[in-house]
This record gives sequence, structure tokens and C-alpha cells, in this order.
Amino acid sequence: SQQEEETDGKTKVTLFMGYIPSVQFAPVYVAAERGYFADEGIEIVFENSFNEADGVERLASNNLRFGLISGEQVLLARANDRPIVYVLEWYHNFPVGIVSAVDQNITQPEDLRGRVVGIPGLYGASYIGFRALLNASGLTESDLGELRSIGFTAPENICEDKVEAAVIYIANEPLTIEQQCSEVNVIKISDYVTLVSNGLVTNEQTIREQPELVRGMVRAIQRGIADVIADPDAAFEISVRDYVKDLPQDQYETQRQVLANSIELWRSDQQLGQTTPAAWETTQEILIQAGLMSEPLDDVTACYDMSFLSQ
Amino acid sequence: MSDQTILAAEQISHLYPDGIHALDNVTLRLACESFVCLVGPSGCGKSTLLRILAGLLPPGAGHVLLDEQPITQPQRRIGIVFQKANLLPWRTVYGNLSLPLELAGMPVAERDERTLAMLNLINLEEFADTYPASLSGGMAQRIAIGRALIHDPQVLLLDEPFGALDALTREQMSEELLRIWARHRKTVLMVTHSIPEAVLLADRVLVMSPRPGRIVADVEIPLSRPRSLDLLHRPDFVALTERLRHSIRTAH
Amino acid sequence: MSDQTILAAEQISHLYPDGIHALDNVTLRLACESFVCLVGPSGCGKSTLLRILAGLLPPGAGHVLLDEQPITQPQRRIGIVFQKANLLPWRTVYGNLSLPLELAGMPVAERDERTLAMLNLINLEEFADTYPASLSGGMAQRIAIGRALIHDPQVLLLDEPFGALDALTREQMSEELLRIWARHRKTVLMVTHSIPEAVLLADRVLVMSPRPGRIVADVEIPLSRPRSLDLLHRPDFVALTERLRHSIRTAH
Amino acid sequence: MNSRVQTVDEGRPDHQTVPASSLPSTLLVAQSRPRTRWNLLLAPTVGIILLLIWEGVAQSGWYASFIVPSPVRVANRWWALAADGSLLRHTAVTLREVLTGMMVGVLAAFWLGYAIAKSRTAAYALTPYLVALQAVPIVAIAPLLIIWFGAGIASKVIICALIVFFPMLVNTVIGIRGIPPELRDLMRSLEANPFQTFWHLELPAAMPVVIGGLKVSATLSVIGAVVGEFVSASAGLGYLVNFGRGTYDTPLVIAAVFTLTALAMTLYGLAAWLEHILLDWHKAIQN
Amino acid sequence: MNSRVQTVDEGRPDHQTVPASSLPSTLLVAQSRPRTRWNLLLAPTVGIILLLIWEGVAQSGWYASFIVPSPVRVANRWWALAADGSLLRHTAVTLREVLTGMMVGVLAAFWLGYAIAKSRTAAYALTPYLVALQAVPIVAIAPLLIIWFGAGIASKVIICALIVFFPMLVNTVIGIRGIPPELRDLMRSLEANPFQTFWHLELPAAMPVVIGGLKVSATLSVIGAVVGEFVSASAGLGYLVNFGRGTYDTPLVIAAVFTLTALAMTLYGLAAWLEHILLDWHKAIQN
Ligand SMILES: Nc1ncnc2c1ncn2[C@@H]1O[C@H](COP(=O)(O)OP(=O)(O)OP(=O)(O)O)[C@@H](O)[C@H]1O
Ligand SMILES: Nc1ncnc2c1ncn2[C@@H]1O[C@H](COP(=O)(O)OP(=O)(O)OP(=O)(O)O)[C@@H](O)[C@H]1O
Ligand SMILES: [Mg+2]
Ligand SMILES: [Mg+2]
Repeated sequence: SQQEEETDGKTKVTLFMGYIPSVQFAPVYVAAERGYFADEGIEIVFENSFNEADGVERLASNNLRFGLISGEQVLLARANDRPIVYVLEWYHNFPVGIVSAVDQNITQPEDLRGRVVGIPGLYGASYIGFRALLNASGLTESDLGELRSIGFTAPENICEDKVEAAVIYIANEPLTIEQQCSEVNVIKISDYVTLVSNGLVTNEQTIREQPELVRGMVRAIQRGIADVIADPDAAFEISVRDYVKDLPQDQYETQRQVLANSIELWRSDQQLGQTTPAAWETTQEILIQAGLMSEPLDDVTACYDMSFLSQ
Repeated sequence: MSDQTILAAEQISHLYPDGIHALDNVTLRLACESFVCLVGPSGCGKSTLLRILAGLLPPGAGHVLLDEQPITQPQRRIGIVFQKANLLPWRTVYGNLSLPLELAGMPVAERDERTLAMLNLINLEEFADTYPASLSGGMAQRIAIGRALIHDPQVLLLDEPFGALDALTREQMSEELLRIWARHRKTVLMVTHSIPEAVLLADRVLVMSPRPGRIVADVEIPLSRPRSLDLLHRPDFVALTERLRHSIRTAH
Repeated sequence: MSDQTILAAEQISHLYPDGIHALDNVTLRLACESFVCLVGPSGCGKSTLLRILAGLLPPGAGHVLLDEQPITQPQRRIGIVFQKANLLPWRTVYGNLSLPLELAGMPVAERDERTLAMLNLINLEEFADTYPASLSGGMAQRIAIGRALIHDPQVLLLDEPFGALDALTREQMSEELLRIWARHRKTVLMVTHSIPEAVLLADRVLVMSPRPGRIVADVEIPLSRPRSLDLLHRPDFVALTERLRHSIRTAH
Repeated sequence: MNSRVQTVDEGRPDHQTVPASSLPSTLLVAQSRPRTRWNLLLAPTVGIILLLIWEGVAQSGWYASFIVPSPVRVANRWWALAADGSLLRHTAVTLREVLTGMMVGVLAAFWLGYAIAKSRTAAYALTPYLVALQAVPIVAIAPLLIIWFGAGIASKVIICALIVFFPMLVNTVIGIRGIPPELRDLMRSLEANPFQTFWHLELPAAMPVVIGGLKVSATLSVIGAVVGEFVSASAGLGYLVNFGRGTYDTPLVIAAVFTLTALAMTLYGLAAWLEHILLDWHKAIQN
Repeated sequence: MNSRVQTVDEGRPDHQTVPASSLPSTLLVAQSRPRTRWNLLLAPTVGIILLLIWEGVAQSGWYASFIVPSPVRVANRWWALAADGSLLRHTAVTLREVLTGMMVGVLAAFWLGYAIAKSRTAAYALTPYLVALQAVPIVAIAPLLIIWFGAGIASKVIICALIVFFPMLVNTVIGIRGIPPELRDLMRSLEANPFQTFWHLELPAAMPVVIGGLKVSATLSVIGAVVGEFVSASAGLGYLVNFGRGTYDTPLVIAAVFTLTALAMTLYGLAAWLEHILLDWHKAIQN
């Protein structure tokens, strides 16, 4: 089930990304463009999907070796015997937040009382993040007017006033809403609680059998993140020129802003790519509270392995 | 039998879409309560003419008049027995027979009574609950005849109704038809291929030419009524059949 | 005509699944090159018997022997004309006629030649490219007959082949059948409802009883051959028809 | 000796091997299709074999248990789900969507198909739009439907109705168009009114093909509900599948999928049963 | 005066109102169905009206422009996509999946359906499993198929084939089972071998219903490809739809959906064309 093969002495590696091609993946595009993967002997192939869980299953069954996956998925997956490991933090800040039109006056979690809140579904990063936020603010789901599953249609629902607030990814969706209908307020979950955010995930077999490959992937992506933070404009040009095709010109301004927002998520006060152990504990607690995990893992630290990080 | 015309075809011509010229300027008048037979070679347009008279097929040219009124739609007053039995495969023998009564909205009790009587007449009582798929050819044809008779239409158009019947049943059904005709004062136009049958039954026999069908002879049958099968051997009967056979041969 | 039996039914009985007892212990032997007619009331089991003889229907009890060998499958040596025309609606008249030759794998040139000859025989040249939906009843039946004759089977089973034909065509086809039979030395078993037709054509006429069908009379027709339509008025012919009519009446 | 298969399978055993003499004709047994009990055992047997293979693969260790959980674990998960009543609750939600959707879709398709089969004008005016409507990939516009009709049951019913629509429509048109014109002539000659023609001729004549459409629709309708629930839902079996996937609970996913399958099969079975009781005459012909 | 609709629509005008005397019979015009040109204009007219309504709604400002973009914007987006060649590229990807999937699914369904229609044993052994297979909601197991068969074209082809399978199967069974037994008898009496029976009787007789199945399959196959591309793909029209959704590029979504629709309609059109040329005799009967 391995799709990798040796070509010209290079290892072909497929990197799974749980979202459509987007400037939010600029670091890997930059790394590819500037030969950082090639430097590690890797021929990189990007695979985009729309469902992280599919990616996790494929990583766990060694159908794939690397993917960019939400942190809480690693906990959940390991709780269900999936042997996957988080080897590099991608976003430093948890990328989920609550958006609402300004006239709703929702600026802090407390304001959500009695409101109709839209959420993609009762699982996944959005739900975990939202639970954590409620928790941190002493609220429960029953304090809300309604928690409504709306799929990935937050902008439509906000603009049509079908919900009063919605759980979203903060890098792009608030921008869409502002562009389309209304100024917004965004409550960033990372301001209230520290959760594990997305990271580069591989599986135990790969770590065991090809540690150098893992090290190479980590290093290339680390370099990519650093480059993007240092020179957003160049990163943007590279992304839209070769990787995010089908993007019309009139979207460029918005997408530049999306990139800027993403950079805020990548930026870290500690070493780039280093995860915060406490965040894993917090996330696990939330998962247990939400009923998504029945008991704590024997060893939470087995979820991540920071030994491949280069200094 | 009166002299009044009940059903008439006036200068009917018909061309099928594929260019087959089926009928050419056919005019015929059915006197009230008369029994007319129509003979003619295969494919000459007899069935086409019957379909036009029944109002099922609009003729290419000409009119059909029922009681002097032009008709453009089928009329319940005109009953028709098709050349194929055309039974509904999802209805039993009983259901097929009672169909016309059901469509006419007759109350169930009366319907049952009439249907049973008809089953009896066509001698198929024990097959009341059988589906058409398990009937013999002759049984299907008997049902088709019964179905046309059951709602007692004024005019009967019969397209070779006895084709698939054995000699004896055929004779029985012919006599039955004569009896019904005499009792209920119906007007009958019947296509047949049997010359003796035509002579036995009809007041007039019309002979059609090969396609395009025209009426080339109109033979009066002056035998007295009531008639029975004994006629078959009488010299005037034989002479009439000979005459008819001759005029058909000429028409070919 | 020889005395050797080519096709035989031995003690055939048949019950349909719905309990209809169609045939009861029927035994019959068709002598090689003989012409046998089968008459009997509607629904007595004639078609059933033909289907069994053709190998299309396994009998409830009894055997069918072709050349002394039991058969359980239809044989190309046995041609059958069904009571319904059974034409393939997606094939033209030409295509329907040539079907048996095509199935037998005959080369195109020979096939064309034979089909054209047959079209000519049944007088339907101008309809070669017509689909069955636009044929008259008699035309369809002529094609069904042509289709059974075209591949020249040794034994012919005919189920009322002339039912839908007008008197003249019927006589023509009968004479044609006699000619083919005499020329090609075929064995023919034909169901008919016309007593004169049976007497005119057959060496022997078998009479069946009403259901359950049994063979109740086996009448030799000692008229000399070749026969023609002139026979119809000869006293020995009339006597034979009367005798036959009588034995049918008794059977009923 | 050809075309054997057909003969044997049509259940016409070679009865002529029974010597007639040994069988008084009055004792002749009616030849009905032999209802071989072996045939009925075939399907369960295949089923048990498949189950054993599954268990074997699960125990072999070739696959991690999260990829191929053993049937026993799936069964346990299913029982747990059934025991706490949540299976019933989710099934009820989906069933309601499916039944409503089918009713709407099937009825609309039948009547539109009827109109198209009978009227050239309707055929010209409607066909291109109905084809276009059906050609729009429903999964691609499902999110749009959720926006237009809300995240409640309405949107799922509409998705369900849309996906069920076309097979019914096409088969209705074929069924009605296939009615022999002679039988129409018969009804016309008896002055049957349009309703009588429909009831006594068109409906029964078209039934075999129409029920075929219904069978296809029955299985598609469940897919429709799942599509809708995938996009957005907080209950229903499709939601359960998605939830199981999101929480890496493979036994739950499999249990939910099996329940959905059972649902679809039940609907299909209803259609087959309808066929059985309505098409008695049709089976008789096939014998 | 009832059953009017039917008569008028069957194109049998009341010619008998023409006085026969004024018409020498040799000049009689063959009565063909009148091909009213008005009918052909109906569909485009409805289309234009729908387009105008859409434009009206877009301009009204009731909806944000990213929910209901104007037709002009959609057309522009489509042109842009077509101009830079990416439309062709994505369409080619989807088309390849759809055609391969249809071929596999339709052929498999036809032969299995044929077997089921002809053999009781096959019917008993296979039917429950085929129904079960079809009853498994394909959208629910699409991710599994991707895991098993990879993210490449194979998994999409399989999804496509699976979704296309059932309508073809059901209609093939109905078509083959509906063949009048008399015609089978005819073929048997001519000692037709199984292939000849198939080619000269079964195929043409079942064709009207089978092509109905093909029409349904044609539109479903596109849905199948989209389902596959939704789960994982980096090209194809389904991918484009998802990409457009992710970037809130509604004109792109609509342009891609329209292209998918056009694809499905083309496939449907091919099936209809096949019907047209193969079923000449069938149309003749309907006249
Ligand atoms: N497929 C069938 N299933 C059940 N019963 C049948 C079937 N075919 C014929 N029968 C019954 O068997 C009996 C004999 O039918 P058969 O067709 O052999 O009669 P027949 O002598 O040919 O009559 P006809 O002269 O009217 O054609 C009839 O009572 C009929 O109802
Ligand atoms: N629906 C049709 N379409 C085209 N042509 C037709 C149609 N029906 C009949 N015809 C043609 O019209 C001619 C007359 O047919 P019709 O059925 O009226 O003959 P008929 O006199 O009843 O013959 P038969 O005694 O053989 O039944 C035939 O040549 C036939 O081919
Ligand atoms: Mg006729
Ligand atoms: Mg018979």
C-alpha cells in the first residue's frame, strides 16, 4: 500500500492535506519551489482532500506516510488504536474561532448565551475547539440558544442571518463574510485556551523504518514556514503561480489577507514547530468531557515526537 | 329491417403514413337492422375500413356518419370485435368480459348477471377465473366476441370473429349471432373469409377489390329468414355461393 | 407415402399447472410423407399436442419419438406454424422470412434467393421492407407460413395456418401446400377448423374429443391424388365431409 | 443440444422420462415450477461464507483491527447502539427523510412521466429540463440545497426526492409508451374516459416496468438521505457514519452502514412484494 | 367527448372534416405525425425565462452576490476557465472516469442481469447480494474505496461503476423477463443456439427497457465521479466544485456544475440517440 518509490535516487512522498489547495499551505509550496524537499532526497507530491479523517485512516494503515492533520485528531485516532505520530507543529495557534456580524455584538464567549450558533458538525477540530472555549468560559452547550450543524456553509448562513454566530477557521472565512456582506467580530479560541493545533503527522512504521525521511520532511517544512513568515509576498506569488491554480485574479487581495492571517497562526514565541505538552493534556480533557474519548491515554506524550525537529 | 341508414361511409379513402394506399373512395351504407358481410382478399383494407367506421382511425378523406351525424370519435353504440382477440392479460376471463359493463358504470349485481349469462353463452363458465395467457386461441376469440356483445351495442362491427373457431363452435356461434341479431334488432357488419358463412348470415355481401380497396360487388342474398344450417345443401344456397365465389375471383 | 412412422406420440397426457387436463392418453403415428389433419373443438388440446410433438413442451406423461428416437428438445427437422403469427416486430417481412435460414447459417446469396422466392410465393414482394406492425392479419399469417416452409423441414406441424386468410388466398395456399408436400415429400400434421379443407388435403383426419383431448376418430380419406378444388362438389367428397361432421358432432 | 440452460432454468423438468403406463392419467401431477428449497438456501450460505471470510481476515492480523474490525466487535457496537435506543432514534430520522422523499419524488416522477408519455407537447417542453435537472450532480449542489431549504428535514427530503425522481420518470415513460396500440383502441372503442383508461389499461400495463423504477428508487433514496445528512445533520444514520468516521469508531461506521443497507433492502423488499402481489398475471405469463 | 388529450396528442388531426369531393384520392397526402415547429421552441423559451428570473433575483439584492451571482458573472468565469485551458483539463479527467466507470458498470450489470433473468439459480444466489451491494450507500463507503483502491482514477471508476450498476441491472432483468414466451418458442423451434437467441431475440426485445436503464445510468455516472472526486482528487470537475466552494468562488462552482450537467446531458443524449437508431421498429409501433 505504499505509493512511494525510488526515482533518480529520490523518494517519492505524498503529503496529504485536509483542505483544497490554498495559500494556507504556502510553506510547503515554498519548500517545494525552492528545492527544500529535493535537498532531503524527497520528490514531493501534494494530495488534497476534504476530510481529515480519511487522511488519518490512510496514514494509520500506511497507505500514506505524511499528512497535515489537526492535533486533536491525533489524540482521537490514537485512542482508537491508530498508530500515528505528530512530528511537527504547523500552526502554533489553534486556527478556529467564532465569527459573527458586528451588529450581533458578540465579542466574548459570554455573549453566546441564548444565541444560535452554527458549526460544521459535532466532531472535528471545530467542535473540539468550541467545546474548549465553552469550557474555558464556564459555559455549556445548553447555555446556547441552539448549536446547529450547518456543514461548511458559515458565510452563507451568517450573511442570510440564519445563524447568529458560527464556528469557523479564522484564516479565511471571516474575510469572506466581510467581503460579501458585513463587518465581523471574531473570537479566537487560542485567546482563551491552548489546544494542540494542526501538525505534520506520520505513522509509527515510518518513524521506525525511515527516520531520516521523517527528519527530512520536518526540516523542509520548517524551512518553508520560516521563509513564508520572512517574505509573505514571495510566498504568495509562488503559491498562486504554480500551486493554487484556478484562483481568479479578483480573489488575490482576499487571499493575500488569508495568507497574512495564516502567518499569525504560524508565528510562535517558541521554536518553530515545537509543540506545547500542556496543550495535549488540555485537549485530551476536552475530548473526554465531550464524550469523544472514554478514558485518558496511557501515555499522552506518545502522540508526538519532537526529536526530528532541527534546531 | 328498415330502409333507414344507421351507419354510412362516404367516399372514404385512406393512405397510411408509409404510403400504402389502403382504401380508395369507399362508400357504403348500413341499413338499420341489416346484416352485411364484407369479403375481400387479404390486405385489401377490410380491417382498415372497420377501424374507420368505428371512429378509431380518422380517414384520409371522406366521412363516417352515424344516424346522419358525422363522427370523429369511437361511440359506445358501435361495438367492435378486432381481428386479434386483444384481451387484457391482467384480467381474468370474467374481468375481460365484464370490462365494457364496468366502463359503462353498470351496478355490480346487474354486471354479474350479464357476465355470467355471457360466460354461459360462449361456453366458458369453468374458465371464469383463468388469465388469458392460459387460454387456447379459440377460447380467446370467443371472449372477444362475448365482450363485444355484452353491452348490447346497436351496431356491431366484426372483424373475422370466427376465424379461430372449429367448425362446430363456429356454426353454433353463427346461429347464436343470428338469434341475437334477430332478437335485439342489431345492425351488423362482419368481415369473413368463409363464403358459405357470408351467404348463410347476410342480407347483403360486399366484395372488396385488392388494395387499394374498393367495393366491387354488392350481392343481395334473398334467402328467407329465419335461416338455419340446413340451408347449406339447398340448391339456391349453393348457387349463391357460386355466384359470390365468381365475383370475388373477378375482383382479384 | 410409405408406411414407416416418422413422428409418433405415445400415450401422451398433459396437465397444465393450474389443473387444466389438456390431453389424455393420446397416441398418434405420422407415417412418413403422409398428410394428416387434426380437427377438434376449441380448447380441446390441439395446440398443446402440437407443442408437445414439436418438442417445445415436455408432456406430463408419455413420449414423443422422431424416427423411433425419443426427443426432448425442438428439432430443426420439424417445422411449426403457430396459431399466432409470432413475427419479430423488429424485423421486416424480409427479415422475418429469412430468419430460419440465417439461424441455420446459410450463405447470404442462397438465403436471398430463397427468401425472394418465398416472398413471391406468398405474394408479398412489395412488402419486403415493411415491419410487422403495419401488416394486415392475413399478411402476417402468410409470413408465418412462409417462415415455416422456407428451411424445408421434413415434418411440418401447422396450427390453423389458414385461419385468417380469405377464401381465395386460402385455396391458393392450400393448393400450394399440396404441391410443396407432393414435390418435397414432406410429412404434414395440420390443425384446421374447416372440414372441407381437411378432406381436401388429408390422407387421414384425426378427430379429437373436447378436453381432456383424446383421439376419438381416425378417418381415412381415400380420395385419389392429385386433388384439386374441383373435388369440392363431387358426391364422394360431400359424403366424406358429412361423415366427418357427424363424427365430430358425436365427439362433442 | 443447445439452449439447455434456459430450458432447465425455466423449471421444465424432463417429465417425459416417466413411463406413461405406470401413471394413471387421473393421478397426473400438475406441472408447477419446482420450488427447489436448495435455491432458497443459496443466499444464506453465501452470506455465512462471507461472514466467515471476514472473521478470518480480522483474526489473521493482516490488517490492523481498526481497518478490519472483527464481525463480533461490530455486532457488539450495534447491540450497544440498539440497547440505548440511539439506533432507533437515528434510524427513525433517516427513515422519515427517506419515506417522505420517496413519496414526493416517486409521485412527481410518475405523473410527470405519465404526462410526457402521453403528450408530445409535455414531452417537448419538459424533457430537456427534467434531464438537465437530473444531470445536475446532486451531491455537488447538496450544500446549496441546505442553504436554500435549511439544515432541517426539508433539504434532505428534497435531495432524496431529486435522486429518486429520474429512474421512476424514465421507467414510467417507457412503461406507458410501451402499451400496445391495439389495447388503446379497445379502450377507446368502449368510450373509456381518461381515468378509466388510466386505471384499467395504463396502470396495469405499465406496472412491471414502473415497479422496476421503484426498485431502483428504493435503493437510491437511502443514498439521497445520506448525502443530505453528510452535508449537515445532527441525527440520522448518515450523521452516525460521519460521526463514527470523525471519531475513528470503525465498528460504529460499519454498524451504521449495515443499518442503512438493511433500510434500503427493506424498501427494495417492499417494492418486490408489491410486484409480487400486483403482477400475478405477469408471472403467469413467464411460467 | 372524452379521452381527447390522448387523441390530439397522438397527432391524429380530424382530417375527415376535409370534404372528400374536393380531394382527388390520388392526391391524398400520407398522414404522418405533424412535426409542429412550435413544440421545438417550447424548451428554449422556458430556458430563457428561467435565465431572466435568475438575473432578476441576482439583481434584486435579496441574496448576497456570492450566494446568487448573476448569470453574466458565471458566464465570464466559465469563459475565463475555458480560455486558459483548465476547463478542458478538468473535464477530460472527469470524462475519463465517467466513461470508464460506465463501461464497467453497464457491461457488468447487463450480463449479470441477463444471467438473473434467465436462470433461477443465478437469481436466487445473486439477487440478495446485488441488492445489498446497491443498498450500501455508496457515498458512505466512498472513503473506504479510496483507501482500498488509492486516490487515483481507479477508485472513482469503481464508485461510478457501482452507482451505474443497479438501474441497468434492474432494467435488463425486466427487459429480458418481459420477452413473450411465444417468441422464445419460435427461436427454440428453429434450434437457435444461445448466442443466436440472444442476438436475434433477447437483445432487440429487451432493448427499449435496457436503454431506459442506460439513460438513468448516464446521469448517475456523473454523480458517481463527483462523489469520488469530492473525497479526494486534485483535478476533475467535482474537484473544481469543491475548490470553488472552499474559496467562496460561487461563479466557479456554478460554472463547474453547469459543465457537469452538460456532460451528463451529453451522455443522456447519446443514449437517446442510440434509442433513436436502434428502436426504429418500436417507434413505428407507437405511431
Ligand atoms: N399455457 C397454458 N397454461 C395453462 N393452461 C393452458 C395453457 N395453454 C393452454 N391451456 C389450456 O389447455 C387447454 C387446451 O388448450 P389448447 O391451446 O391446446 O387448445 P386448442 O385445441 O388448440 O384450442 P383452439 O382450437 O381454441 O386453439 C385449454 O383449456 C387451455 O385453457
Ligand atoms: N398501421 C398500419 N400502418 C401502415 N400500414 C398499414 C397499417 N395497418 C394496415 N396497413 C396496410 O394497409 C393494408 C390493408 O390492411 P388491412 O389490415 O386493412 O387489410 P385486411 O383487408 O384487413 O386484410 P386481412 O384480411 O389480411 O386482415 C395492408 O397493405 C397493410 O399493410
Ligand atoms: Mg384484417
Ligand atoms: Mg389452438
